Amino acid sequence: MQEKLLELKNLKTHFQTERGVVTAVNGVSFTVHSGETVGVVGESGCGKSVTAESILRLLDEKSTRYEGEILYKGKNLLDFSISKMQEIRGNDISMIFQDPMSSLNPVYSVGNQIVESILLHQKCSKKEAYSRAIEMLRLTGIPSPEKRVHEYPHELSGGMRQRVMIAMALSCQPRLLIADEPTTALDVTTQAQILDLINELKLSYNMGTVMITHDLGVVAEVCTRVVVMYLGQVIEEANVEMLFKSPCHPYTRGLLKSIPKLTGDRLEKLHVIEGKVPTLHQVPKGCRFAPRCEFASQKCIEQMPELIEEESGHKVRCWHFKEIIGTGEGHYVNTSS
Amino acid sequence: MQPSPVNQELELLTVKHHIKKERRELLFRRFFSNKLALTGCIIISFILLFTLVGPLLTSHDPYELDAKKRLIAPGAEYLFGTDNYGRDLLSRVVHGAKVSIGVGFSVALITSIFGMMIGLYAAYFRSLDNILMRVCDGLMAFPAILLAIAIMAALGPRVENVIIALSIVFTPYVARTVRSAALVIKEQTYIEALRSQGASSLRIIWSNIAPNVISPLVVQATFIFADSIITEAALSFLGAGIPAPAPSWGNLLYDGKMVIFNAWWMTVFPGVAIMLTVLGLNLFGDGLRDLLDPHNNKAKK
Amino acid sequence: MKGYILKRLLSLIPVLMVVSVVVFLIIHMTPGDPASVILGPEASPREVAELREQLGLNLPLYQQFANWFIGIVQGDLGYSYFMSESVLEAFVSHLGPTFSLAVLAQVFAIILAIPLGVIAARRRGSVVDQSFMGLSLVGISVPSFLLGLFLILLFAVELKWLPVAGYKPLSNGVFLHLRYLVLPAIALGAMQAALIARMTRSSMLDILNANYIKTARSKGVKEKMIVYKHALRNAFIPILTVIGQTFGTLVAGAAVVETVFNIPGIGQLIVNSVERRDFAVIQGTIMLVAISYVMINLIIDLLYGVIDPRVRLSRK
Amino acid sequence: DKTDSKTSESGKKAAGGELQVAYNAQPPTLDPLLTTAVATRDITRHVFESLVTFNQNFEVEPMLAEKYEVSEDGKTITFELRKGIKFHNGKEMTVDDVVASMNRWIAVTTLGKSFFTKATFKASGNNAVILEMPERLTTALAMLADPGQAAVITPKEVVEGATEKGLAEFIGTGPYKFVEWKTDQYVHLEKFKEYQSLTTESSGLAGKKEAFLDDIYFQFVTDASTRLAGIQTGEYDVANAIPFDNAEQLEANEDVKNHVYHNGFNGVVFNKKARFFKDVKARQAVNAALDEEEILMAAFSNGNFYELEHGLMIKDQADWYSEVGKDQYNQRDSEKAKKLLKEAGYNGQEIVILASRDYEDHYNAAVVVQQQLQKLGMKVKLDVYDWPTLLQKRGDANAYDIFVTGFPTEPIPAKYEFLNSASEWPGWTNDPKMDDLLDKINKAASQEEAKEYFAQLQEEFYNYLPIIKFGNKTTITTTRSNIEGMGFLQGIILWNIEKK
Amino acid sequence: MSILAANEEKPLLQVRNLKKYFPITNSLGNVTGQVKAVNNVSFEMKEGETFGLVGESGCGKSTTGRTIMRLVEPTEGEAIYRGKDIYRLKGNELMSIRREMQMVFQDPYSSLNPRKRIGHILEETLKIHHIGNKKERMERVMEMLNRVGFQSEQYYRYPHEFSGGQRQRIGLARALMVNPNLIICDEPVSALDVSIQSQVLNLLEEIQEEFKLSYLFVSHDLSVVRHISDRIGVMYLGELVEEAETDELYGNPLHPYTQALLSAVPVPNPAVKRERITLKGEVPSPLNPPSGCVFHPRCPHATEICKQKVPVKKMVAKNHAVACHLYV
Ligand SMILES: Nc1ncnc2c1ncn2[C@@H]1O[C@H](COP(=O)(O)OP(=O)(O)OP(=O)(O)O)[C@@H](O)[C@H]1O
Ligand SMILES: Nc1ncnc2c1ncn2[C@@H]1O[C@H](COP(=O)(O)OP(=O)(O)OP(=O)(O)O)[C@@H](O)[C@H]1O
Ligand SMILES: [Mg+2]
Ligand SMILES: [Mg+2]
Repeated sequence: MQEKLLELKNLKTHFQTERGVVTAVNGVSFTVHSGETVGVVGESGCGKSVTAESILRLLDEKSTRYEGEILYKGKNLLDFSISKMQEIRGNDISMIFQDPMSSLNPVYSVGNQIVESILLHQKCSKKEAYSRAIEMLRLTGIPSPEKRVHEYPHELSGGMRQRVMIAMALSCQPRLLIADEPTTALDVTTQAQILDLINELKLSYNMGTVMITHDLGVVAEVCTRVVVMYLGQVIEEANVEMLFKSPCHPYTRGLLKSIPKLTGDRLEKLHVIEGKVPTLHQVPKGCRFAPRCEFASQKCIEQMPELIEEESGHKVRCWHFKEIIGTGEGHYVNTSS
Repeated sequence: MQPSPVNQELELLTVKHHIKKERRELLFRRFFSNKLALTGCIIISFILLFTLVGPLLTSHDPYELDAKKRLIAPGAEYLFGTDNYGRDLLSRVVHGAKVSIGVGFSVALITSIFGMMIGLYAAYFRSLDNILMRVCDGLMAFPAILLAIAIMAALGPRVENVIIALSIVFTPYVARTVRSAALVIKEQTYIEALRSQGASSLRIIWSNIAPNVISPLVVQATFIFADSIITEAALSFLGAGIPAPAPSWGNLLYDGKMVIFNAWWMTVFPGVAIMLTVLGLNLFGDGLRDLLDPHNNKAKK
Repeated sequence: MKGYILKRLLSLIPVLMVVSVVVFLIIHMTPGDPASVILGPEASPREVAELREQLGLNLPLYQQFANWFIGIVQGDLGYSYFMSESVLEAFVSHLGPTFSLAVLAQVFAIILAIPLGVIAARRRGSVVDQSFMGLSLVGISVPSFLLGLFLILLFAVELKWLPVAGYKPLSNGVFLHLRYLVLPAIALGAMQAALIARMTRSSMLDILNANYIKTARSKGVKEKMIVYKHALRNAFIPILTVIGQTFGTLVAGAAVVETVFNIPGIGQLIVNSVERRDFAVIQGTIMLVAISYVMINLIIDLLYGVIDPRVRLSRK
Repeated sequence: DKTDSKTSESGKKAAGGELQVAYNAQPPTLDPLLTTAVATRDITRHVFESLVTFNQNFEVEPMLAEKYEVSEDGKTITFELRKGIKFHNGKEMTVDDVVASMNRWIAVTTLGKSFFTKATFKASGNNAVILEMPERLTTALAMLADPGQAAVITPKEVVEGATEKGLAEFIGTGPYKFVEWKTDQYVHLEKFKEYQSLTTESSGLAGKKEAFLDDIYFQFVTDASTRLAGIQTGEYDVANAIPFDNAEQLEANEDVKNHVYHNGFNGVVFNKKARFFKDVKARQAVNAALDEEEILMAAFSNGNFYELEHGLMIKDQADWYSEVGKDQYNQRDSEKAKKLLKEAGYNGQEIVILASRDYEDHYNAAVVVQQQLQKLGMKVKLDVYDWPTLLQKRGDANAYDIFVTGFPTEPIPAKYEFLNSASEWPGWTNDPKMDDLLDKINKAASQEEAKEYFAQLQEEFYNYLPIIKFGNKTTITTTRSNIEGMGFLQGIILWNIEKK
Repeated sequence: MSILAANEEKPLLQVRNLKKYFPITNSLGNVTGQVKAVNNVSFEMKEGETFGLVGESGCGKSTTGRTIMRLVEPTEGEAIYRGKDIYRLKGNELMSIRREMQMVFQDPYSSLNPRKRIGHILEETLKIHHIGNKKERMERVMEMLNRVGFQSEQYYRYPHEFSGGQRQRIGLARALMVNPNLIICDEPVSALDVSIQSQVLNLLEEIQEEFKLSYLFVSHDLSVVRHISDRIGVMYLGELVEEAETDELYGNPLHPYTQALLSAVPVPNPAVKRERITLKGEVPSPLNPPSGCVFHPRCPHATEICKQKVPVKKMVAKNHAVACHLYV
């Protein structure tokens, strides 16, 4: 068993908004071991990015409040002082942001930004740092990196900026990588290259990864375990084979059904999960998915189910999952090509 | 789970009602949770009240001279003391408020409007930039004093003319500040997005770039407010400001400077009055800025 | 970029043309003339008229303008009625003190104001913020003639640390030079500092919420570096603008402070010349000041591009 | 020329140091002939000298002249020059220099142009010049001694080198020589080592002049507060024009001394050419109404700094002083004023007073005058201008009714421009009676006769009221306590000053 | 009938030889080189059609879109929309064309004004084109919010209060507000989870049917592109290397790059391991594109001719064009 790198225990993140406090992350718990890739999937707006940013305590201090525990190698990051957090950030834990466009500083060249990160955590000269930055850019597949390092973010394409972010995050060989949709702006060949790169690092440095993504193909390919979130909560957690083979939660099942296919009739309407996600101001009192769930009963509407471990390593938050499994038809994804 | 059309209609209506209410509430709440703006407002209203009602309350005539009562220190009879002509300082400060605040506000307002216009257009249209900014360079070179004397000579020594002179002098400053902020905003993707939607330059400039330059504008405008109160005094000293025995905070300060060694009250009271007004205005400005700042949600208990 | 600079420099010509006409008209519209000032209050109108004639002030306006303008085109800014110097000489001899003072005041203002503004922005709403901003309000609303006087009273009269007033050129040694400039620089710089601090605070506030600040944090960059390296540079364009402006105003005349501290700078030159209606000097000085404004603003505009690559004005 | 060693050979007292004078205004020029400006007068008197000059009581005494002689008919005056007088450039003074200088004085100055155009200066031998006048001019000597636009003697070449902008070189015979004028900063004077002092007792501008100090710097410090601060710290040794309100504070300071000097008077000048005060009754109304004490108090803040005085010539000028007109002065009779006003036909028109804040005492007085006239029921507007504007505005008869200004103590009545109509000085006095009396004074056979005429003139002055005099004013010059020998006569005198 | 036929003949948008080069300047502002972001791209779009654009990251897809919208001026070429060359239009004409053409930006965060509430952001488009009164506009905004999966209550939120995917939907909703004819969608669904993605794709299709809308659809998700596009263009290094109808392209990819691309799609099934064509060699840069065929340095089938001669685009099958020396 690998060592426990990161353990979230009942993490809650509250935002102060104009209309009062909202809880964007509501009691999330999961564990990442070193050398392991945990995928986080879920509805858009369910709190994946907020969870990720909470881990490094990056959210706006004035309007955010955290609750629960974020244990990194057994120590609670929420108790750390700012300066101690600074040591952890970038060096032990680094992060790739979802939004590469606005996450790069527009007034510094991309090289400068990568080099800064290298110089912060590694003892080397500026020149070495630059060649390392160029190397990183090359590894992420950016053409003529020695020229591109001197360019400014606004001169790069979306995918290139994303790769710059990746290069920056990987430049210091972090122990834990939090990747928030790292490849959305990348074409599949480049994406494959990046995933390989992450994989390599994982193997050689025993890096743990939290991979937030919508691309279930990517999940299937690189993740060992998957956490499914819905409206601020974890609703299902399983290792990747189990999840794809026998998803328990109706939401997970809906999700898997919605994947557009590479083969078959492309004119067929795509499957959707009916109903709308409630806003954080009006979360249902019972099961949060109940209003959209075809299996919902009175109990679901009234009582919030707990996340229970159904079999070893497979947790689910549903009153009716046993019945649901019965109706399932096995693999939810077609095996294409 | 699609609701029937009637239901939908109804729902939409209630939602709309709800939203409208929310909008009002939001504005209200934002404003009142904004302590800065609130305090600023209170101070400003207090000063305005002081300006309007004050003259009725002071028992002494601000113009009444009495050489025998020169430079009496503050006390029961003269709360703020008397000036070097034996005039009651309190009533002079009260009466001076009208001129000073008038000049300050008008100049700040006029320069803000014109400066914003010039700055935004210069930033947005490359072709206009060179012309407008060169005009500003030229204007900046004119010393306020010369301009004021000339304008007074041409149009006569009246408060309006002081305002004109000062506005001409200060507008380029606002314009440059606004332009500088707008230059950055103009390069943002959301401006590009607006262009792609077919937005006219008028709309882009006024409803999208303008709100983003409010914060530097506010800073600059409050500065000009204070500066023009003080400059007005320098001008009236040269006879280019407001006509003589009429008090203004600035010329009270100037009078005070002459006797600074033996009558502190003559500089302190008008000085505090200016400071208080500037404070009020600044708080209000900062508040206004916060009001437009989407990130302004302090974690309240 | 070279083309841009050239274009900007060429635009000086129309600017100066317009300024020259306007300044000439303004000055001749202004009542008062040098003759009566030279002759003093007891002079009779006849004498004044005679002197006016001697000085060429009785010529029709267009002719006076033509004479002056031809001089300018030939690079001759004219001759002072009062000083035994040409306008250019007078300007140059007054420029030294002003320049030293302006630089010192600006340095003082920047060193003081930017950290102040930054800290206030970071601690937005805290006691620190409020007290800094309160301080800056004092800076804005206390006129420099009063502040100067207070400084004189405190540091020169009471503590006797520094001289009351006057100016010693750099040739008298750096130390003496600075000794005389410290107080005026503070008096001048305070107002600028207040403005710069407020501008810094407000534009920092807009930046501190940006995503790239979050990125910098995630890299483990120290708070200080985040603020000074990442945020400040993004916030710097408006700050730079006010710095440029205040520098411009300093060069163009910190007349009040120069008077209080008796420093023979451009500000005094302009004000004194206005007070004695030394037409040639006013006209010439304003032209030169206009040139310096154009230059300062050109430099500022070029710096915009250095600070923020997106804002390259030289770009087509 | 060899450079002198540091210590002076003369074996008098060891000369001491430099004197820093904080002076309130910068001169428009250093050519004394060209302007009536006070700054020019005060600075150049240390550099230049004239044939005759005034002692403390405004009596004429010789300076560069050894002696002078007035002929019986009063039409010629012979000046015998002192010998061995050296100019600052090392040249010895000759009759040619004197003639050239005096002729320029006639050609350029107000007095010269008004009274001496038909007169000539001629050399008489190597050592005397003769002034020949077509008619008797009793006051001629006083005019030549007058410190304003003083009849200074400069070398002939310098006179010839002068343009319409004035002298190009400032070379005189005075105890200090001109070194440098840094505009807006200072005028630097240096001790003239070869100065030939008179040995007579020093009084006013006359008599013995000794330059104890090596250097004098007239620092132009326009800001009164700065002069005040500087004199307290010792940065300056002398500071002039100290604000009256601050005198008391300095009094308490042991390091400094205040010197209060007579310095002419202030008054209102009526526009007698047009508008309301064309009517003498109107002027009388104002005269009846004014409370001079209140005005003076506002302007000078303290009884020590002004004097209620009706006379145009002050008591020191015993040759002239007259009690006539005292009853007309400072009447404070508003009943009478109202009556006169009615007679003058006042019907609410606006009265415009011009004043400048460049002279705070003028302005302060103007504010009080405005107030007092308003109390009479007049509608009064106070237009404050900067000084050059005021100088121009006061020349426009249709633009104003009154302006406030100051006058120095003049040695002879003729120098008061407001008394004669020929000068067309703003205000435009036009009173044949006064013109006639002035003429009589100038041509009087003796001083007693002149004094008699002057008494009549003063009486007529109070009838015609070209101006209203507020009272005598003073000026405060403050020195450090270690400064001794400070003098004053129509301006500060810095020779004979010692720094202890 | 004849009109329809004529309409069918006339394409909605014709892009001809479009080039966009960005100058590279050094710190002194001197131009030192050019990024050939779009190099000689031509294609056509019919009314009601969806044209998918795929390709390597940085190959110039967004730039193509932005140039068509004339957000950046092209270096060369023309884009003819309904018979009018967009690059020759001025002032009002350009404005009115922009009502018919909308764009969804790749960057969902920075394309929303952070100081405006999203209701206002959406309403702004209507205001720009003077559509409806206040009440109607509000209704339309709320309707649109609902359609892209929001609650009406979210009208008064600021952009920063939304997650990445939510912002992306707002950007899409904004483009849909004015019923345009052509939408350039630059990765409109990349940040959405599959279920919302389906919802949005369905919405796009519904609207397309309803209003005969055309999409220029840029995406990296090949299954999404496949689902929505009628025809697809494959871009590589600023050039359009292959163009075909969707089924044809997926069934019979011709260009080696297309083949590599399709082989690299990850499969959402952990049990399946796919055979991926890995592209070797240095990634070429648009700063100095390789000679001959731009793909040759990485092409597994490259021959001598590929290095020297630029391949021309040819029709190799019905509605299937490719620029490759392999298909002569
Ligand atoms: N600063 C904030 N203030 C208020 N609410 C916020 C804030 N940031 C995020 N939220 C809300 O928190 C919820 C979770 O956002 P988050 O960004 O974590 O979503 P996500 O799971 O990353 O979604 P996506 O896949 O679309 O990126 C959203 O509903 C969003 O509206
Ligand atoms: N403003 C600019 N200045 C200079 N180069 C630019 C600019 N914008 C884009 N480029 C360059 O143009 C090329 C194409 O960029 P573009 O954004 O069109 O790529 P893309 O196909 O959209 O890529 P992605 O899929 O990564 O978004 C890139 O090499 C990029 O660096
Ligand atoms: Mg997210
Ligand atoms: Mg792109």
